[in-house]
Amino acid sequence: MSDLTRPSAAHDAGTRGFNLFGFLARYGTVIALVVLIAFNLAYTRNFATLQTLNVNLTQVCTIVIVAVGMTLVIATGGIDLSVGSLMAISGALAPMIFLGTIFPVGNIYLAVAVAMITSILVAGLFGLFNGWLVSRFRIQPIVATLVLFIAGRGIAQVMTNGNLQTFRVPQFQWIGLARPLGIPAQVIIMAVLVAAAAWALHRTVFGRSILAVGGNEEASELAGIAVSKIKLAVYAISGLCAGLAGLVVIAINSSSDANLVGLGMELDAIAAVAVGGTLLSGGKATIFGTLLGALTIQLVRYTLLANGVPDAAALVVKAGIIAFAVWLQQQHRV
Amino acid sequence: MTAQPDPAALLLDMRDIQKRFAGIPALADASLQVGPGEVHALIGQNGAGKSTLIKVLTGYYRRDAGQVLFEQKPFEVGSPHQAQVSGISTIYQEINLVPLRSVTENICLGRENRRRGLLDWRAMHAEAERLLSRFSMHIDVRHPLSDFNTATQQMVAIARAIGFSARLVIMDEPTSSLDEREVSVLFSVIRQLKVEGVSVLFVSHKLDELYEVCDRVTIMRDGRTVRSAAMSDIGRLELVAAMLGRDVAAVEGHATAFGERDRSRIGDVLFAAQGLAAGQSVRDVTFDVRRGEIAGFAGLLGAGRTETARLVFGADRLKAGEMTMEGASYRPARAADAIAAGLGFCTEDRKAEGIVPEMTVAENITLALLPKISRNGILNEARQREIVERFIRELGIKCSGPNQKVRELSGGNQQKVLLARWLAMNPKLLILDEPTRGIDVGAKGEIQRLIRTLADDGLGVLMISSELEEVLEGADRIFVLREGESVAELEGQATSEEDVLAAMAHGSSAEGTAA
Amino acid sequence: MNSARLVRIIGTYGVVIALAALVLFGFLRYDRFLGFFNVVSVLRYNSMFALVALGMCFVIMTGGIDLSVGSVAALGSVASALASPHGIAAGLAAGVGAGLAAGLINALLVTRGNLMPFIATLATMLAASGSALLLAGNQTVSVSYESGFTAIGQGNFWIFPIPAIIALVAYVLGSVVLNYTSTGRTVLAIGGGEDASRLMGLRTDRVKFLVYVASGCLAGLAGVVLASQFGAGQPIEGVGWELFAIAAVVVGGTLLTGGSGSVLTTLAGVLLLGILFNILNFENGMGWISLSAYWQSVIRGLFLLVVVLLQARLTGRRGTRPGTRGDV
Amino acid sequence: ALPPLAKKDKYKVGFAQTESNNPWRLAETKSMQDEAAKLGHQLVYTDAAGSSAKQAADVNSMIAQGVDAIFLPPREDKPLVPVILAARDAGIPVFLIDRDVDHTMAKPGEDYVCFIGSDFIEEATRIGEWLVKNANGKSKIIELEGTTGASAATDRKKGFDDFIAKHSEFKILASQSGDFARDKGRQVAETLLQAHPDADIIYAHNDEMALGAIAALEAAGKTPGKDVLILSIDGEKEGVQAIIDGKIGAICACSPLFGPKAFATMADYAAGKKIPPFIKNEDAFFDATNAKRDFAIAF
Ligand SMILES: Nc1ncnc2c1ncn2[C@@H]1O[C@H](COP(=O)(O)OP(=O)(O)OP(=O)(O)O)[C@@H](O)[C@H]1O
Ligand SMILES: Nc1ncnc2c1ncn2[C@@H]1O[C@H](COP(=O)(O)OP(=O)(O)OP(=O)(O)O)[C@@H](O)[C@H]1O
Ligand SMILES: [Mg+2]
Ligand SMILES: [Mg+2]
Repeated sequence: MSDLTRPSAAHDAGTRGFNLFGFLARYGTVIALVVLIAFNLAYTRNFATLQTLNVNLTQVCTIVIVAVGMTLVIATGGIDLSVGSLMAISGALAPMIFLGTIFPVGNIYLAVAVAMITSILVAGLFGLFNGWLVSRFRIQPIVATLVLFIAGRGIAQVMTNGNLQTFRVPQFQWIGLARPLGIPAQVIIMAVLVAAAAWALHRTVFGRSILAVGGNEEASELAGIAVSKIKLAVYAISGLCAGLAGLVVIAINSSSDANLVGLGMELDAIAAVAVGGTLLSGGKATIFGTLLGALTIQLVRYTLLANGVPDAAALVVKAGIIAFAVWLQQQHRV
Repeated sequence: MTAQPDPAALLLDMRDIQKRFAGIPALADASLQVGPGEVHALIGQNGAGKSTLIKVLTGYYRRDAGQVLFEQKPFEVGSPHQAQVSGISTIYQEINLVPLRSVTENICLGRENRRRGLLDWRAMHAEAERLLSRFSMHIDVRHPLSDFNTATQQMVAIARAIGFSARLVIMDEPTSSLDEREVSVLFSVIRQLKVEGVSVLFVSHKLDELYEVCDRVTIMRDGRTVRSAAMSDIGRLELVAAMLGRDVAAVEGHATAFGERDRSRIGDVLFAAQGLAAGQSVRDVTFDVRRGEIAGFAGLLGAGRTETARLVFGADRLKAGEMTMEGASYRPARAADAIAAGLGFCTEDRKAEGIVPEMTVAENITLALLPKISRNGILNEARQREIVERFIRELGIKCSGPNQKVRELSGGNQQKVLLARWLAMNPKLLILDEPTRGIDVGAKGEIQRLIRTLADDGLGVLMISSELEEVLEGADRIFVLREGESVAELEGQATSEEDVLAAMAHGSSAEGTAA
Repeated sequence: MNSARLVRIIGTYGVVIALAALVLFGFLRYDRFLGFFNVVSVLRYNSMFALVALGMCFVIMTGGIDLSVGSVAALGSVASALASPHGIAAGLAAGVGAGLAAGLINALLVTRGNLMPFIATLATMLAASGSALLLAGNQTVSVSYESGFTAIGQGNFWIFPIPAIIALVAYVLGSVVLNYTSTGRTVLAIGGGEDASRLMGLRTDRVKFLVYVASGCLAGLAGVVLASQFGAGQPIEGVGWELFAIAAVVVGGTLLTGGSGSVLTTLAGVLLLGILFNILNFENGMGWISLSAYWQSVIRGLFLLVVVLLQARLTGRRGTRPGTRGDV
Repeated sequence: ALPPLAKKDKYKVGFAQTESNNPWRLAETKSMQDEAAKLGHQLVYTDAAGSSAKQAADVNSMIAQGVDAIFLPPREDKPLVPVILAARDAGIPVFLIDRDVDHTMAKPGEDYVCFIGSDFIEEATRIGEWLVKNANGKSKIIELEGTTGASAATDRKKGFDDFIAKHSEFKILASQSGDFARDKGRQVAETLLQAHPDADIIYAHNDEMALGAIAALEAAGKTPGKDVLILSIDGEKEGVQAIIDGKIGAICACSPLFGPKAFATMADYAAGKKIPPFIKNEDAFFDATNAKRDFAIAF
């Protein structure tokens, strides 16, 4: 939160005097969100219901989960294009394990546990691979993760031969369908993840190191921070988050489709991070901002769909709103 | 305000300039008058607003209030480009060139030679070589700028600025990374400019230099112009007093503030290096540092002092040689190993290797200290605050608070933040590469005193400085490096400047330092 | 010539060597690989990507990125298809004009709005593909075969496919601009340090503006070629072109962080990746293995990995102190 | 004129698939590969990953390799025309399957041999006809469209919307794209159900989206099949199973199993028989009356 609210000095021309505007800009994402909600309350039928909240929260979950990992990666000055493909890999792997395609497991609880842990870990390992390329070979993050963006989905498709895997395994699907206390399980997971990441980013040595690496790699190395390890870690975390998100998606759908799970997720997640106010150049990050950014984008999507805006036009509107929200964010910084 | 030049003939007339950053004034009421063909000094403490005033003038920042007349006409520029076109050429405080591009490009971009509408590379290379030769620099101008060391880069920046046929050349601390030889070359060029009728605005913290080349001086304090006078009308003490805002008596005579040292407090050998070598720049360096001792490295630019320090700190990989720390063999693979062994390293290039600009003062100070102010990886905020506040106080870091971003600090205060980072670590051996670069006289004294106090308490210090005076007075022993080899070991304080210079220069031709 | 220099040269021209090796491999392994028909159709097809990659190359050299090129090309193809009944000139103007408009939006967002290029062009990417669909009424739009418009994409000049000639001319121009104009040098300077360049008195905003506009125009031109070559404006084409272009630029040895790069090796990068697709198709035709699409993406990913790893090794030293060579 | 095809035992034939990202395409590819293997032909298979331009390039590479014949499911009706003509000029007969091209630009029987496939508009109309008979008073429709711009989506919308326009008792409340995908279909259905709680019919352009809609209904606490009637097209096994379970009302099949018919047509052509320009797939229609019985023909 601190980054959203802390007044930050201007680097230049900014101080042209529009202070009210500067104030508005500081809370850009929040304002955008409030305006959207107000619009919906006025125009969208059946908006002020618990179920609407439910629908939006469950739909935004996967983006947020992925975007949390993405925020950390971006904070180090990197970017992770492979998240969608990693979702597909974990989404493809889990059912293969708990359905016993790879090896038969007698106890379904055991099978599910093994499946969840393995597939998240495998995604994490692929993330580690990204980190390895970035830190060891100094390959630029966009390209390093482009490799798995291309190959990763291929791997998932090869694993399943492109076939849909369908299942009804409540022991597994709680992650997408259960509602303890009426709150969807994935919303709880998302909330815990957001809180944990925000806390870690601002209150731990690890978080501080992430920001330092993003802010000045050379200086961080000389200050004794293990830059390579930090990078390995953030990409691995991003992989783990993607793996988890992959499981959530397939659980909700009762099916896993390696071709489609996580398709286009990287752009959604990056957009959420940016709309939330994190600089793509690294060195600064706000996890809560990312949450708000994701919610904004989700609400835009909901609003356009619910009001019957044709898809093509919706794209244009969405573009405008993303650009506007990020522009608002920029104002107090410039 | 004594002896104003004729207002009608002023080249530059800035009055009542104000500039605020996020509400905090950096310039409250600054004025500056520069006559034609005049070398004008602009001085003030770190954070007084010198660089800001310059950036306001060149259109990098927009001023909040005030008027600027240039050549008697109102001067409104929106960008450094327009300022350049209007006849103001600037060397900014941090070297602002493009390291990836060739020297030629860095010098010639913005006023390219053309033939039939296309760039004439041949002519541009020749032009770059011609400009550099004015500074007796002979380097391969086709190489990327990053192939050269800081000093060479600084000279390139100067060559670039001189190359524009400007009416006013602004130099913001151009000499902070130059050695005496290069400084004297620069000064001869400045004098030549003066003959050509070009005015120079010269910022420096080194008073000797000001007295050597400047005609007039403007003194700033806390964003205001407090005095403007002919250089000959104002004595050193008066100058410093005006700058610091104190009585003349209070700033009575010091060149450096190391003072006399009590040799008896120097202990046994803390660190020793034998025959260090790596690559071209370090070939055979042997030296040692004792507990409680300040050891100095002297040498010309490119002698390999910085590179040696990087080797000791594990920032670069050692090819040959042995090191011991507290008697035990020491071979750091990375900086973290060095830190664990009790070393600290304050680098010379604070922008690239020092500060994390987007982070706060507090976060920067504690950057190397993270393991010590945390438990189980969780930061102890209270402990951090305590340390940070102590160092802000002790070093007199001028900032709005521990939460101000470091990039918003003036150059000198950034340097203090870096010093604080390493001091806070409480190291056994502290390597200081140009520790007082860009630091104002007041703070410089404080830092030097601090270094001595630390040494008196048993800290070993390895100090690299291009200011011979600083090494001579501060160091207990001086190791002279030449072309990557340690060629002499001299007693500090007892040694004369001539001895060191002789050792430094003997047989070496410290011209261009192409890789 | 010392070894460091040699390494530098191999690093820069590595992509050209790799390209030659790949072509040789294809020639030795497949019967008709270097047959006239195949060569011409590969050139014809990849000229679109070449145009897009050229714009991307300039954008990347300023340290930016342009994600919108694919959908701008789609928009350009629709616009030019709609205008094609009025002749070649009209089709060209409409396509390039649409690209220009998108490029202007990018340029304004980046230079005036101070948006991060990634986000600005992401927004334009969405907007352009939405506009393309709206303009086309969600369908492919037929071009006019009567007006001669299809010559741009399908015609030959003597035996050379016209789109390949267009691309080649664009690259030669691009190379001249990069190496022999101050705008070109400023592009590289901005990438090497934007703030420093501004303080050096270079017109950073103007040049950045131009670069995004140029990228838009080139994408629009690629759209014209697309429409003309396939006889239809295709609003949903262009997906993933930006990534192809980025990969080509990087494989071509341009630093993604900006400040250093080369136009002609970018062209080699495009051909390298383009020919890889062609080789995979020929390999399938050998009947030894039938590579499914899935294996193909795995192989393409691995190939990219190998190329960038090799590059990282060869130019390892350039990571910290890159050379100027290679701005060919 | 059409290029002839020599009579041979074994052919090298090209099959330029458009994409492999949904069960329908996978089934189609498998059917082609299986049939080729059975007959001993060599199949040169490419995948255009959803790009008409790449598909055209793929066809070009087949021409370059000199295949004997090409089976092509053109992704779009216009962009593939130039390569169809190129193949013709190169003396390679082309058989279009599952989608046709624009007849003003290329003609069956002249430029390519024939088109084998279904009629998307007719599929949608058949769904409409079934709905009129079985609506039971339900009338408010949510339509889940396929990928915007894809011809299957355009035609399945046109056929249905035109039919519904003639029956004023029905009303389409909302129509949005679910990208032919289950997850997206579910999300869109969730949203639209929320904005239009009174909707009682969902028409999805394919089974995957229909299955997504079922998940959405269940999550919203409604009973698919009872509270809301679901209709779709394709006939994959999971969809037909949903009819048996009472969740989906009807599915118009659109068989992807082109292999046997395609290769038989090629054999006829090589034998010099006259090939009709349009060989229509007689598509099955699933509803509660026959779902169990005909389950086997689902793919
Ligand atoms: N971009 C900025 N944002 C906020 N504050 C700034 C910014 N730039 C400068 N300041 C503040 O303005 C004041 C003047 O800084 P300036 O850099 O002009 O000092 P200076 O006189 O050049 O000092 P030095 O001798 O250390 O270079 C300082 O207090 C600094 O913290
Ligand atoms: N960034 C660099 N790229 C290439 N060579 C370099 C670089 N920095 C230094 N060198 C070379 O290494 C040698 C030693 O430089 P070093 O910076 O250690 O000198 P120094 O004595 O510390 O001088 P300075 O006062 O500039 O710090 C020089 O020959 C120089 O050219
Ligand atoms: Mg300054
Ligand atoms: Mg040095």
